[in-house]
Amino acid sequence: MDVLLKIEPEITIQEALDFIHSPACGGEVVFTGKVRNDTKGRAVTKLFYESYREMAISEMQKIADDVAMQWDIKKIAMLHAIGDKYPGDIAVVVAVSSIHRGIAFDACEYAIDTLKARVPIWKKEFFADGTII
Amino acid sequence: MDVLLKIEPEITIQEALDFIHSPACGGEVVFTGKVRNDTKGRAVTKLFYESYREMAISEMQKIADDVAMQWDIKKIAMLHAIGDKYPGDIAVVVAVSSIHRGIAFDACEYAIDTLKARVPIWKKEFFADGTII
Amino acid sequence: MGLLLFGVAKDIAGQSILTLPEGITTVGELKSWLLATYPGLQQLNSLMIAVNREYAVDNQPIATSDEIAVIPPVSGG
Amino acid sequence: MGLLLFGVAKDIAGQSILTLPEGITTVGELKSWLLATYPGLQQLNSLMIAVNREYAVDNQPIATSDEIAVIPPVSGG
Repeated sequence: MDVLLKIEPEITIQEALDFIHSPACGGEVVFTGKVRNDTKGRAVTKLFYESYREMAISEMQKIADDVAMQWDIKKIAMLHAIGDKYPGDIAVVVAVSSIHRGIAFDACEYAIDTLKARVPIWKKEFFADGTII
Repeated sequence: MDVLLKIEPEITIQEALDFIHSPACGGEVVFTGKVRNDTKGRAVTKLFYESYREMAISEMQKIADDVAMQWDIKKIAMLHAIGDKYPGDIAVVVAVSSIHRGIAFDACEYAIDTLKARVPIWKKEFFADGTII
Repeated sequence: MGLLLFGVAKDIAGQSILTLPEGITTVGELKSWLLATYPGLQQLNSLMIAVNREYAVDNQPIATSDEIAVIPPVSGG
Repeated sequence: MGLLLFGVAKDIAGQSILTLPEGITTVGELKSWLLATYPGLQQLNSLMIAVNREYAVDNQPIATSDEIAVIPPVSGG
């Protein structure tokens, strides 16, 4: 399985799509997490993401290893943005390709769920009313 | 829910991404089905897709209606290519966006599974050994 | 409106449009006539009929004013 | 190597790096010391410690030569 991991100020869906493309693979599933303009009814002006970079990459690699062990996935890309991000901006992209589609959904959902639970990345939310969480 | 349905010779992932984008939506799931260079061990040179266009669009609309009834999905795009398609080319794109991610996976997988089961589109497979199925 | 054929059903019949034969008044009768007239259709895993762009059950009435289509197993995606 | 702090743990402590206090030899002891020294950390839903970039259990030994990090609840994605 080929793996692309990235934690950078700018990430794009296209680079994930380019990486997972393969004429041997019929199914591609891509999850994109974007900054919402609203959290529980409160207007959001921006998010700030920081990471413990070396450990975050290492945890992302473990997720990729778990995926490779559980499913016949050919390629996976996991990208996370850091720094200031505004509503509509991309925060995270997880993309997988496989020969058949069912496992591509399972693997992609597992990867984003596990990323959100374990990978040391933190966000601070800035609300329109001036509060910060 | 906003709906984009399309059956055309050329479709792109980007037009689906552009359609489902919304600053209110945190989760986007995109499935792309591509032409594989191999079917059960036999080399594929191309596929030819044809559709019963009016009914196919009507069936795709029903899938969108089912999705809207089952989940809080904000936007859905379903695109299918027709005509000659070669290994690596895009055959189908299903993209959904929602406020939260779990239902986006469920809705996207439901839509592509149902599309493959019900929508009147047919492919002919051309193999390197000259056979056509 | 005629009888539209698609995919492998079109290949087996050798044409993409047929005239609805006289005396056929239901989807079930049409299926029987198709399978008898084009025995190659018996090899298919399924043969559906759509009436006015909706999948139809066997007892559904049909008339020459309907848009009727022969739907072999679909294989999109 | 010091004690790295991230996210809200960094905000509560008011600094991004601390020196591992003398006499602390396990992850559990470190957690107790952190919660006593920075009571604000008690408000968090979880407080994990990573040793050399791996999540660590309470009885894991630590030394000043380790890269130790204080991991408040993660919130990526």
